[in-house]
Amino acid sequence: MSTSTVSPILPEAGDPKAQQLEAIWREPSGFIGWFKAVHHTTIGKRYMVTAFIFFLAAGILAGLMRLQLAFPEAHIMGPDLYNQIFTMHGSVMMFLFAVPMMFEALSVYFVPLMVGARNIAFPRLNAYSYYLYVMGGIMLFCFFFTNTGPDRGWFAYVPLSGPDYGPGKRADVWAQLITFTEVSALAVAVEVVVTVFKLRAPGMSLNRIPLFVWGQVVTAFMVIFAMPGVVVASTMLLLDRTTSTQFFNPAVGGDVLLYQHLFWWFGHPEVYIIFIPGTVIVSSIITTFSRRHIFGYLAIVLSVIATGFIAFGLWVHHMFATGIPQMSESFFTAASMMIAIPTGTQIFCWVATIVTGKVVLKTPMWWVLGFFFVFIIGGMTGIFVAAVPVDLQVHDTYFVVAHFHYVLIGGAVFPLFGAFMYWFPKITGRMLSEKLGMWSFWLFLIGFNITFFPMHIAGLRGMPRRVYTYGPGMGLTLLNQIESCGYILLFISVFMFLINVWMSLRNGERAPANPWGGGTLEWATSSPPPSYNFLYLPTVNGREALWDAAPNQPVVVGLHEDARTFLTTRIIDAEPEGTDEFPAPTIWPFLAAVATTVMFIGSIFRPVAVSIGAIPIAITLIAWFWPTRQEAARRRERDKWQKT
Amino acid sequence: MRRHLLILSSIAAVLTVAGCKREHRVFDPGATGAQVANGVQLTDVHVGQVAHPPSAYSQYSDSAYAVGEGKRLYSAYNCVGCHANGGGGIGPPLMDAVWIYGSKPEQIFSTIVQGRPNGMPSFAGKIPDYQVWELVAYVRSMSGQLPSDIAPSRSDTMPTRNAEQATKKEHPSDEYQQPVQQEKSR
Amino acid sequence: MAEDIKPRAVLDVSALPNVTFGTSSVTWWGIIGMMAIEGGVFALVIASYFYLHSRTNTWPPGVLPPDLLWGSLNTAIFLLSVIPNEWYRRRAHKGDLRAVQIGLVVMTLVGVANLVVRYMELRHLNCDWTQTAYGSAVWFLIGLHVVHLITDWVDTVVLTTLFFTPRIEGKRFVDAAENAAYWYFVVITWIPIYLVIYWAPRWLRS
Amino acid sequence: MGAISQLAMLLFAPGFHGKQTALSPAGPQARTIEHTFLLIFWITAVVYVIVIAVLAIGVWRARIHGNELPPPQPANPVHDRIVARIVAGALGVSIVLLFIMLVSSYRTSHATSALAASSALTINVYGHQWWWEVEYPNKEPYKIVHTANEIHVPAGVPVTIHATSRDVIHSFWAPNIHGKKDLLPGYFNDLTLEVDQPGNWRGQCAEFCGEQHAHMSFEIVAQSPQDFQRWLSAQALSAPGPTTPQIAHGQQVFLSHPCVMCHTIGGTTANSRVGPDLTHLASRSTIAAGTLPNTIGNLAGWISNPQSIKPGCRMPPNPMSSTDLNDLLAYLETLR
Repeated sequence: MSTSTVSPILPEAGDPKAQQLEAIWREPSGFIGWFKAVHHTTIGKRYMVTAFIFFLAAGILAGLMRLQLAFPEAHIMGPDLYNQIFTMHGSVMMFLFAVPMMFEALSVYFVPLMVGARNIAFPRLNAYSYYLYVMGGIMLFCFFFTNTGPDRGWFAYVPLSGPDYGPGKRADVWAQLITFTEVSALAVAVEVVVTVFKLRAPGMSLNRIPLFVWGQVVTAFMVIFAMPGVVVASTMLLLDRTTSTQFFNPAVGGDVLLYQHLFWWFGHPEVYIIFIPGTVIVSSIITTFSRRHIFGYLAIVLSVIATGFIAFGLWVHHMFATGIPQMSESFFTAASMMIAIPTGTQIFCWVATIVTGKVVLKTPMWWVLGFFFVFIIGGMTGIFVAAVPVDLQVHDTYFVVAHFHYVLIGGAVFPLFGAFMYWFPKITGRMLSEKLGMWSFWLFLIGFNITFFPMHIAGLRGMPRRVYTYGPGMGLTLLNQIESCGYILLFISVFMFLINVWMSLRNGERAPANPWGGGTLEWATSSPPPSYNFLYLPTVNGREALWDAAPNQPVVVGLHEDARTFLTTRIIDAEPEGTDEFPAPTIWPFLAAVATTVMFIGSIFRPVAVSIGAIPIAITLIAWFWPTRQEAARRRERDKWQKT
Repeated sequence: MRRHLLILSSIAAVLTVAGCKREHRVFDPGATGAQVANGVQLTDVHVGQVAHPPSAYSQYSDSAYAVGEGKRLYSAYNCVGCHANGGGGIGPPLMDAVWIYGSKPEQIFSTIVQGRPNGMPSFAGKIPDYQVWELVAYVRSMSGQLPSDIAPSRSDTMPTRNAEQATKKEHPSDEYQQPVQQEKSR
Repeated sequence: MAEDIKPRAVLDVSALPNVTFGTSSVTWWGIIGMMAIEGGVFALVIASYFYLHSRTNTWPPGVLPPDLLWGSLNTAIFLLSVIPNEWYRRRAHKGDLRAVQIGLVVMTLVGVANLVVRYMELRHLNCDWTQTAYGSAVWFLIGLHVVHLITDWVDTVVLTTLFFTPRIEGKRFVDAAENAAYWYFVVITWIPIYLVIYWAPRWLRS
Repeated sequence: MGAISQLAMLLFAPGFHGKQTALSPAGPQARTIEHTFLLIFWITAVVYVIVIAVLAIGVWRARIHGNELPPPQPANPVHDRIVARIVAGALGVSIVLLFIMLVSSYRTSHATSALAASSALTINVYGHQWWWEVEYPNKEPYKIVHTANEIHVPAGVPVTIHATSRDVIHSFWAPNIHGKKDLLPGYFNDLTLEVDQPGNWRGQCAEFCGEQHAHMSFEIVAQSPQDFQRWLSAQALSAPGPTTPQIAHGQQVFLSHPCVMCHTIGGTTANSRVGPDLTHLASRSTIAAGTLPNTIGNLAGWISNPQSIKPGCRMPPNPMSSTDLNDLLAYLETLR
C-alpha cells in the first residue's frame, strides 16, 4: 500500500475531535433504533443487501423457467404458473434489482463519499425511499406466494392486462409495485442531484467531478424525466381496472398504443438508467487499475450526457411491429443507431486508457474485461434491432432476449460484480479472496455465454419470447438444453461469490483505507467509513482528489460540530457558499412508509382507500417535518442571514 | 417477539386463503365438472329447492377467473341477445332485485339448464356443468351479489352499465339467509 | 492531532451564512426536483389527452365541453393569489415574522376558496370518466391538479400553525419562501390544464 | 451475398432448414431482410474482433506482475495526443459503418414495402385467444370463405394480410416470408407479402397474448394460382350432408353437444363464430392452431379433453360415450 496517497483527513483512534463527531453522528442503537437510521452508508448498505436478495430470488425464478424450457412440451409447470414466473423474473430484475442496485444503492452509498460530504441531502427522505422500496418488494412476493403474482409480463400491455382480460388482482399488484419502486427511485434521484449540486467538497468544480458521480447524476436526471411515463401508464391501467376509466378501451375512444408509448417513454431510458452506472463503474475501476487518469475525461462526460439525452428519442423502436408510419420508423432507427456513437466513444477511451496505462490484473479489472467481452456483443446486436426490417424479424423472439441479457448483464451485472470486488473493502473493512473471486468470474463468464448465446440462434429459428413451451419438431430442443446447462454454471458462480463474502466477513484480511491506491475521496477515509465519513471535510485539487492533492492540501474548519452541520458550495466552481444542518435520526420516515404501503395496497382492493389512506400519511409526514424546541432554540441564536 | 411472529403468520395465512381462492384457475374441470347431463335437475328441480350442494357453486363464485369466464360465455353464448348486458330486453333484466324464478345459484342453474316458459330456451346438454356454474356466478355478479374483488371490472366495449365490481348489492326478496351472504359477512 | 492541524492549511468557513434562500438553499433545489417530476407527469397526461383526441372523430365525444364559469373563476383566483404570495415570499427573505404570519393565513384562505370553487368545477365538467376516454382524460387531468392543490393547502396550514409557535428560526423562513415557490408551481401548471380542459374541447370541436 | 450466405450457413447451420426460421427465406421480403441481416452481421462481427483483439493485446502489453500497485502515472501529453488521433479515427470509421448499415436498413424497408399492394389479393386475418380466424372476402356473400389457422395463398403473387384482433394484441409472424406485424384491437394493419414457390411454412403469434401464447401458430400454404382458385371455390361450398346412418348420428352428436355453441358447419344449424369454422375441418393439416397434426387420434383426444393439450384454451372438455365419439369423428372426417 506504500503507493496509496495517505489522506490528511483520516480519523485516528482516540482523537478528541473524532470522539466528538462520533457522539453527534452515531446512529441510534437497539431494535427501534434500527428503524431510525438516516446515515447514507447505513441506508446504502441496506439497499445493496436487499437488492442483492431480490437478484437471487429472480435468478431462482429464471432457473425454474430454464427447467420448464429444457424439454419440449414439458409439463413441469402449467402456463398459468409460468406466466407468473417470467413476469416476476422480469419485474423483480428490473424494478427491485437493477435500478435499486445500480442507481439507488450505489449512489446513496458512494456519491456523498466521493463528493466529500458527511451525508446525502435529505437523509430522512432517503430512509423513507428505502422502506418504501423494501415494502413494495415484500408485498410483491407475498402476492406471488398467494397465487396473485403478476402474469402479464413486466410490461403489462393492455388489453391483456386490462380489466376485460386480466381477471383477479394480479395486474393491479404489478401496477402498484411500479408505484412503490418509482416513488423510491424518484426520491433518491432528487437527493443525488441536490447532493452533487450543493454538497461537493470545496474545489471540486464541474470539471473535477469523478466520472462515477457524473454518471449517477445523469442517471438521476434520467429517472426524473423518464419515471413520469410509467407513473402515468400504470396509474391509467389501475384506474381502468378499478374505477372503470376508459383510457385503453378502443370502443369509446381509448387506445391500446397510448399505453405502449407511455410505457416505453420510460422503458427505454430505463435501460440506460441501469447501464450508465455500469459504465461509470468501469471508468472508476479502469482508472485505478491502469494507474493513470482516465483518457478523454471530457469526451466520456459528454458521451454520458449525450446518452442520457438520446435515450429519450428511442422509445418507438420497441413498437416497430405495431404499424407506425414509416417516417417515424426512419427517425427512430437513426436515433437508435446514433446512440452507438457516445457508447463507442467511451469504449475507445477505456481501451486507450488501458493500453497507455500500467494494468494491474486484480478481480475488479477482470470483471471489467468480461464487461468488454460481453457487453460489446450486446451493443452489436442492438444495431440489428435498431434496423426496422431486421427488427421485424427478431422482435419479440429469443434473439431479443439474448440481446438485452448481453446488454444488461454485460453492461450492468459484470461491472456490478467488479464494483463489489472493488468497494467491498471500503464498505466492510475486509478484503475479498482474489482466488474465489477469479473462480466465480470465470464460471460466470463461461456460464453466461453458454446460457445466452444460443438464444440468438433460437430466436432466428423462430422461437418467440414468453412461450411456456415449444414443439418437439421445431429444432429448438438442443439449443434450449444447452441454455439450461449454462444456468447451472451461473448458479454455482453466484453461490461461490456468496461463499467469498461470507468467509471474508468471518475472517477476511483487514482492509486498509485505500487498498487499491484509488484516487477518489471515498478512499480518503477509513474502511469502513466512520459515521461522520470525514474527520475534516476535504478540499479538492484535481480530478483524482488523492492523486492530485497538493502537498499541504487544506481541510475545512469552522463548522459547528455540535450538530450535523454541513457545507454547501456553488454548483459550477464549488466555492463554499453557506452551511446548513442535516436532520437527526427519527422513526417517522419508517412510519410514513408503513402508512404509504397500507394506502397503496388498499387501493388495489378499494379505490376509496386512496383518500382514506392519505390521512395517516399526512399525519406521519407532518410529525416528520415538525421541529423540536431545542433544535429551534440552538439554531435561532446562531442564525446568520444571507446578504440579499 | 413471538407475538409478532404469531400475528404475521396469521396474516399470511389469511392472505394465502383469500388470495388462492380468488386467483384459483381451474382449466380442466374434470369429468364431473365437464359433464353435460347438467346434474340431476333434468328430472326433479322445483323452484326454490336446493338441488346442488352449494360447494359446487362457491368453487366458481370465489374465483375471479371463473366469474370472468362466465362473463365471456355470457356474450359467447349470446345471452346478451335477450337479456342485453343485464338491462333486459326480450328477456328480463338481470341486474335488479327481481328474480322471477329465484335468485339462489341452484335456481339460476336450473333456469339456464331447463329453460323457462315464454322464451328462455333450455341449454341442457349444450353447456357443460362447470360453464353453467360460471354463468351463474357471473349473472349473480351483475346484481352485486359477489365481493368486488372477485366481480369483473368493466369490459372493452361500449359502457352500457356499471362494472360488475362497482355494482351495489341488490337484495332479492327471496334471500333471507343464503351461503353467499354469509361469505360476504365473513 | 488537534495541534498537528495548526501548520496545515485550512479553509475556515465559520463566517458563512446558515440561512440561505434560492439557489444557495438545499431545500429550494429539492422543491425544484419535485416540480420537475410533477411537471413531467402533467406534460405526459396532457400529451395523452391530445393523443386520444387524434384517435377520435368527434371531440368532445357526444357531450358538451365543461362549463366555463367556475373554471375561469378559479383561474382568476389563482392569478390574484400571486400578489399576497409574492409579498410574503419577499418578506420571508427579510425574516419579517408578522408579515409571513399574515401572508400564510391569507394563502390558507385563498386555498379554501380554490377548493370550494374546484368542487363546483368538478360538478360542471359535463362528462363522466366511465363513459369515454375523453371523460377519463379530463377527470385524470383535473384530479391530478386537485391532489396538488390539497397537498399544498395542507402544507400551508401546517406551516401557518408552525409560525404561531415558539419554534421559529431562520430555517422556517426558508420553508415559508419555498412554500410560496411551490404555490407558483400549482398556479403555473393550472394555466395549461385550464386551457386543455376548458378550451381544447371548444377549439378542437368537431 | 452468396459467399456471405455460405459463411453464415456454417455459423447458423441449423437455422438454414426449417419451416419457421428467418434464415431460410421463401419470399422476396424475407430475402432482402436477410441480406441486411447478414450485412450488419459481418460488419459488427469484424469490428468486434478488432476491438477485442486491440484490448487483449493492450492488456497483455500493459499488464504488470506482482501485487505491488505502482504509483499513479502522470499522463504523457505527447503520447495522449497520438492516442487521441487514433481514437478519433476509430470513431470516424465506426460512424461511417453505422451510416452504411443505416442506409441499407432504409433501402430494405423501402424494398419490403414496395410490393404492389394495390393489385394484391386481400385476406382478412383476425387474432383470437388462441387461434387465427381467416376470411377470404368476396363481393357475393355466399362466396366468402371462412377458415382457421391455415392461410392458403397463391405463389408468386402479392397478398395483403388485412389484420386486426378480436381480443388482445397478437402478432402475425411467418419468418420465412416476412417480418411480423401486430394485430391490435381498434386498428387494422396491412402486411403485404409474397411467396416464391408452392409449399408450406409455419408462423406463430409473436406478441404475448396469455396462457396459450405458446400454442398459437398457423400454416401458410402456397399453391399455384390454379390450385389456389380450385381450393378457394371448394372452400366456398357448404358441408356435404350425411351419407350413412353413422355419419348422420355423428352430425346429431355435434348439434346436440356443446360443439354447436361455438362452431360453424356450413349447411347445418351450427353457425356460431366463437370458435373456428369447421365446414372444411378435414381439409386442414393441423388442429388446435397448429398444435397437433390433424389425425383421427389427435382429433379424438382434442375433443374429449382439450385442456390436457392446451391448458386454459377456450374449448371445454367433452366427455362422451365411445360410440358418440366415433360417430362424431366419422362425421368430422367427411368435412373435406
